Amino acid sequence: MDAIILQILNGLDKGSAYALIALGLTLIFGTLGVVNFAHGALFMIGAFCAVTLNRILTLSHQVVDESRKDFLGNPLKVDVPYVNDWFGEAAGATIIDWAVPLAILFSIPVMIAIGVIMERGLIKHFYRRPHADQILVTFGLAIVLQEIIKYFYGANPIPTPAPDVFRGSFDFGVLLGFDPNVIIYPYWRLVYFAFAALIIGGVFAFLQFTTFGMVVRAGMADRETVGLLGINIDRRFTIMFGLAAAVAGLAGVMYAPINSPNYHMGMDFLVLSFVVVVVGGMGSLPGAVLAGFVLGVLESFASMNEIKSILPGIDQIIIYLVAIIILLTRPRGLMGRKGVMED
Amino acid sequence: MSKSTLTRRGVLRTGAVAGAGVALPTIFTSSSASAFTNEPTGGSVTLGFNVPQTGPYADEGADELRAFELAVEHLNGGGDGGMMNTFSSKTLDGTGILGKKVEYVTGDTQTKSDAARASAKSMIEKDGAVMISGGSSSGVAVAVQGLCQEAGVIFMAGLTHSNDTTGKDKKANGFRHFFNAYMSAAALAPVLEKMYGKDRKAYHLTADYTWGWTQQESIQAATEAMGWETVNNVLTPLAQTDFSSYIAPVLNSGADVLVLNHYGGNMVNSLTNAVQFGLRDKQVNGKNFEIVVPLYSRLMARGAGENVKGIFGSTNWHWSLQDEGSKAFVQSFGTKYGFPPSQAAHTCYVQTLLYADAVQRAGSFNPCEVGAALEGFEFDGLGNGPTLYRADDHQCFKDVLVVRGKENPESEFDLLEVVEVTPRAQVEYAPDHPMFAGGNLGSCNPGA
Amino acid sequence: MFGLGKKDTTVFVVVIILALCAPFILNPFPTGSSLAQFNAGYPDLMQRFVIFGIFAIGFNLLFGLTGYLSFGHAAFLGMGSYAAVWMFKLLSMNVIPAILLSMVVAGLFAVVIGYVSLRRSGIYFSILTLAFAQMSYNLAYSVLTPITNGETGLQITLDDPRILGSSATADGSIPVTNLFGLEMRHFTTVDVAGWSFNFSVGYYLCAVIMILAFYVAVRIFRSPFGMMLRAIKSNQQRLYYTGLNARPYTLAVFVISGMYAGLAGGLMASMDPLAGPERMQWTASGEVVLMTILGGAGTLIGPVLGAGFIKYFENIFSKINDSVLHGWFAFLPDGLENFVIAILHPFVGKGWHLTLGLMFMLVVIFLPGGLVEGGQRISRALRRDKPEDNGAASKASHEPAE
Amino acid sequence: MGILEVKDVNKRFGGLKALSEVNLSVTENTVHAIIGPNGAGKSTLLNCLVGKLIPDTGSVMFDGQSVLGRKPFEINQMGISRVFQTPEIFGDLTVMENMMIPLFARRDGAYRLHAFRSVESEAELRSRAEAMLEDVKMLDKRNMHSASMSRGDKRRLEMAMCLVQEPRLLLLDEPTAGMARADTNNTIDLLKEIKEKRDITMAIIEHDMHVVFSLADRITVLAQGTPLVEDSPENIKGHPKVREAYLGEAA
Repeated sequence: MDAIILQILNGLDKGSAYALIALGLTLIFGTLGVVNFAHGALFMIGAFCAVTLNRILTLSHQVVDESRKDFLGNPLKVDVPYVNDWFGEAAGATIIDWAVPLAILFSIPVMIAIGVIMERGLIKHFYRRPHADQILVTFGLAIVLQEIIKYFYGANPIPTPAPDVFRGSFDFGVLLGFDPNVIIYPYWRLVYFAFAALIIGGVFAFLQFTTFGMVVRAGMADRETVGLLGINIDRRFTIMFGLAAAVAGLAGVMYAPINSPNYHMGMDFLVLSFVVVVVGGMGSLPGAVLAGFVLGVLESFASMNEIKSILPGIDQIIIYLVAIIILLTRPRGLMGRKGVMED
Repeated sequence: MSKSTLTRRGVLRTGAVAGAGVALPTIFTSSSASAFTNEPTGGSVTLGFNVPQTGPYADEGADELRAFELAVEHLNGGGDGGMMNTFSSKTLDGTGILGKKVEYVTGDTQTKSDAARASAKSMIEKDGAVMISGGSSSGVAVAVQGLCQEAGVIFMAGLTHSNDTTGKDKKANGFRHFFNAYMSAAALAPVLEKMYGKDRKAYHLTADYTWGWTQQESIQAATEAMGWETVNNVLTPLAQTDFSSYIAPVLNSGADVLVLNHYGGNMVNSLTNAVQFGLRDKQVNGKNFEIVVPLYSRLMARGAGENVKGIFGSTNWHWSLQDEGSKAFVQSFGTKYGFPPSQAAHTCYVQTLLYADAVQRAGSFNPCEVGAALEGFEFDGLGNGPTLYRADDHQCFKDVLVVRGKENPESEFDLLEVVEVTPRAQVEYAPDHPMFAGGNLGSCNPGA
Repeated sequence: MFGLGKKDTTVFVVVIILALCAPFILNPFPTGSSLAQFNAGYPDLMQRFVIFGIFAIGFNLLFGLTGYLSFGHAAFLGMGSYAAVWMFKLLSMNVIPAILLSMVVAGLFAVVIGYVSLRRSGIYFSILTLAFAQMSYNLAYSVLTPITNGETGLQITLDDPRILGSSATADGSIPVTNLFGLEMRHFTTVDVAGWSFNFSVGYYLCAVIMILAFYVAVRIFRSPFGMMLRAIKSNQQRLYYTGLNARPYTLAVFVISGMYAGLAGGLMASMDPLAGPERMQWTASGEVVLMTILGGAGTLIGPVLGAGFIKYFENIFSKINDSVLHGWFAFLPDGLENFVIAILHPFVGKGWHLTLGLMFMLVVIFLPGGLVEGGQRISRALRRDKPEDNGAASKASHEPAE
Repeated sequence: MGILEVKDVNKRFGGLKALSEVNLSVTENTVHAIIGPNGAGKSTLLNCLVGKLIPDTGSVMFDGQSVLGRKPFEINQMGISRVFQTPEIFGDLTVMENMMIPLFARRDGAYRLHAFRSVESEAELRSRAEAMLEDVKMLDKRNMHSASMSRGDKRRLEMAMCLVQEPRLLLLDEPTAGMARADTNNTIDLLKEIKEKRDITMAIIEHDMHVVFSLADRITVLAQGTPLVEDSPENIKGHPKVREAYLGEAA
């Protein structure tokens, strides 16, 4: 029982990452009809926003410390961050410590800008091209983006820790009457889950309750008609792309402390997020979110020793197996609409 | 069609030049048979450095490449000579190898056996490389080693830690300087016993592929021999990036040590996740919960940041070693590139020198003669103390470093501190040890 | 000729000439020259060109004709490779049984996977095939290690129980794959003035098989079957109401295409007897998709061009390192030399991915029909008066965006 | 006995009764029109005939065999061809190829793997296709890419594709829907020509009275899922019930 509760928690957390990425992917697909293979790269760039802010905050000048030697035996040059000079050592350290949450603010304009540039500069020329061409061009873009990141940041993962106060884990088990240490969960992952829920809720509310959202939803359903009404749907779709990029980017920023970002993390998520989107049903936002959580929870269950001992290797294939079963029993995924991407 | 052989570019290049120069009556000259694959006949010899340049291990590959470039520079008489000055064998004099200038070609393994073999093949077939070196994973090492055996060139393995490389997949043309999983375990176990006691319960998370398994098997055997109990061994998918669902049940399993048999990105992520869960702040069975990472890579450890502090592991070499060889290498590498070399760089540099020296001593580039010169070769001054290239399996035997994540690093490179240098005698094993059984060196293949 | 139309015969003859003369065509630069770096005429790469050509031709039969985008085709290639290596280990080092078995195995898996996946269309089909392939890859890497030898890849060892033939040669080496005694890795180098050309047995076997595979593909393109497949892509509803059942047609072409992939896998193993699981990874499946689209989906020769293009980048550009660059630009003054090299540095060697990504984007933006369309534009520019009207090729031209 | 016999067919969609107790008999070599206002159930009925929908109860017999439970392609193989409301053709193929596909379907059945024979070599089928194209005056367009043709030509091509199969029953689903008057007249002329040239049975679902009265031999009026009357065009014209249901005169 405790193991199951634990894995449900794990699964919801995993699922929230899947759901966030799938949500952005579906926004782009649903509004623009574009299959965006560069979406994983946007997630990666988001994570690197956190890295970059961390770097900016730790911009340093060097102070030579004669008492210590570096690896070549020369006097050691110690890096002193400028923030330490400006705000004092303690305050400076705190600011650097909070780099990841601060990166949320930093990343939103950056990601929206990247999204808008991408849409205006490249994607909009591909609205009427076959999906195959869209895949090729966005895949090419994804490679280019990640190579640029690799050029500047290297291939190794870069540690981007969460603030110190989120270190350690929360003991759920005690709340539920279990022994201590049975059901524990890291604070940062709780933050991530809450954050994901907030973003998902925000996107839905935005689409549901604003006129902008209503126009976009109408556009998703029938682009031509909305265009005929004299509404400039293109501009709204551009903003939508920026929004989707921001969602992917925020997912990335917050993910940075969970797994140290590296340049190919986007590709690692790309295939999985497509599976999530399709299992949810092409073009369905609730479907994408639902599928994200469902697959996250199932993946966590599959990693339980009890299950692995019966079915060795099940955790290697569970996502794909579930995808196959769902697609065979529900032709358009969990909540897909008819006729979308079926030809 | 005459006899089976791979190309010998060296011959051809000069043959072609001569053909054009002397204006032979026939402009067609077919390649003549030579003693072995890619026998260098001109004024230069080509080595092939096959390292990951794309993919997750690209930085490690880049560091290996730096080391190779440095080694070539030293062999050709450039720079300060690095470890050539401290090497116990004094045959290398900065005039290249056997008087031939050393040239090199590079390729990208992509950390995939297929791509690595394609790249190595192109070096052998197109560029006439007479030796292939490099690599950052055991799968690639074994695959390229097999290729070199077939093609008839020497393979000087780069970073490969699996027992199989010089165990069941060993080859007569392949040589490994790097240590292996068994040695890691043998070196680590006594230190773990000293630090954490005999009465411990270990929980293993193991990357689900051959290297992971041999690593886990080795550690389990070594720790159980000193009285530890193995509570569980859970295999994790290679592609896994988030290990939370594997780590969450650890605390409740009764284990008080977590062993992470992961490397590279897997290691960074699993360690980060484990620390995030606060495992190291917990008490189990009345003891502090501990984490062990049997194979450390400093480059990768950087990715885990502060999380490595206080965590034990083993490494083949570390730049902070104070022997003459290591100091000379760090000095010349650091001067050229501005930062200290990694263990991958070290092993690649050493392998290049060892190869050059063996050729020099054998007086020939013939892989069989080079192999014979390496087999049973005892040397010193290359950073690991007295070392033996064992003839039975082409594995180097040397001291193994047990390291710990440093609590107060002074620089971004200063992540690990050497806790103990486990003497060579303690990590030696019989060539027919069960973990290494099933292989056969075969006979050396000169190609022609 | 050969039961082909006039245009197809021309294309076919061109392919034959290209394939047979590849050792010359791919080595245009004298061996000693600094441009020799760009020579691709060494056995391994030439073999890869034609093997991936076969793979892409087969993939194009499915994707180009029916529009079904399989994202898991590499699984068949991998299965073919494993089957072939097992044949070498157990039966004989002759490549014929290995290649045949690889086609059969890939075909059988294609029947099963195709039967299930073809119940859905569009992206749902793509994801189903992707899921099957990823499952194969993940299992081959881990649980199925006894069959696949996991990460290392399945290889031939000295103690294989080979029924026909010996486990090891007299001098203690592993036997070599051969065609009735003709060793695959054997090759002869001929020097002509400053040039040298490699003639490899393995390459010519692959080339002949590729020519056959191409011929079969052309016949399928022009057959009623091929027309039905294009009809499926065009309008499935009409097809059903015209009294035709699309499912057997799509399954047939899926299996044929899977067997092409198996053939490619078998040939790969025959040239180099090792089969690694990453052959089945989604990136490998994606690669063949990219090859086909890049070359021109639905055209006869496009996929072969696309395969050559990508493999060339992978093998040639990745090997250009800084010292090679210095060699090229040594004639420049030092400052300028370093400047030029600094500009080029990110695009070659370890940056070859970047160049490839940029090429993908440029081709798809400016040549919507792929490389074939580039060729058509050139030929149209050369002879303005003769408008090109190739049934298959004209399909490639999509409506330009905007 | 007609060639097509529909008996007591009922079809519900949830709470909505789309067809109730429909009986219909189409006699060989006649043109039978089914008319009715929007929502009368015309399309539902048609879909029940071609296998797209299965009625809840009742039977649909074609030439003495039930069509129920059969797939569209099987029903076509029985001899029923269908013309769609918007022309459904193979847009990526040439006109000639569009014609060859139904010919192959007729000759080789629902599935046959001719992977190694050339389409070019099928001389007999080609001449039949050409003859048919000649009939619909499209021979000069045989090498055209069919997607690039006018809508009228697409309609002609679709008819030709159906006719070349020599169907025993041709179903037409509002063949003139959305057409300009001139196009409509052209289509009527084409259908008349077809009717005169060969013995063919047609069932037309139509909205446009003009079309119906120029072509039909028999007319069934459908309203709210039930056939109101079935009679000759002359009688239908003046039938009070029809005027009431169809033209809404009582209201």
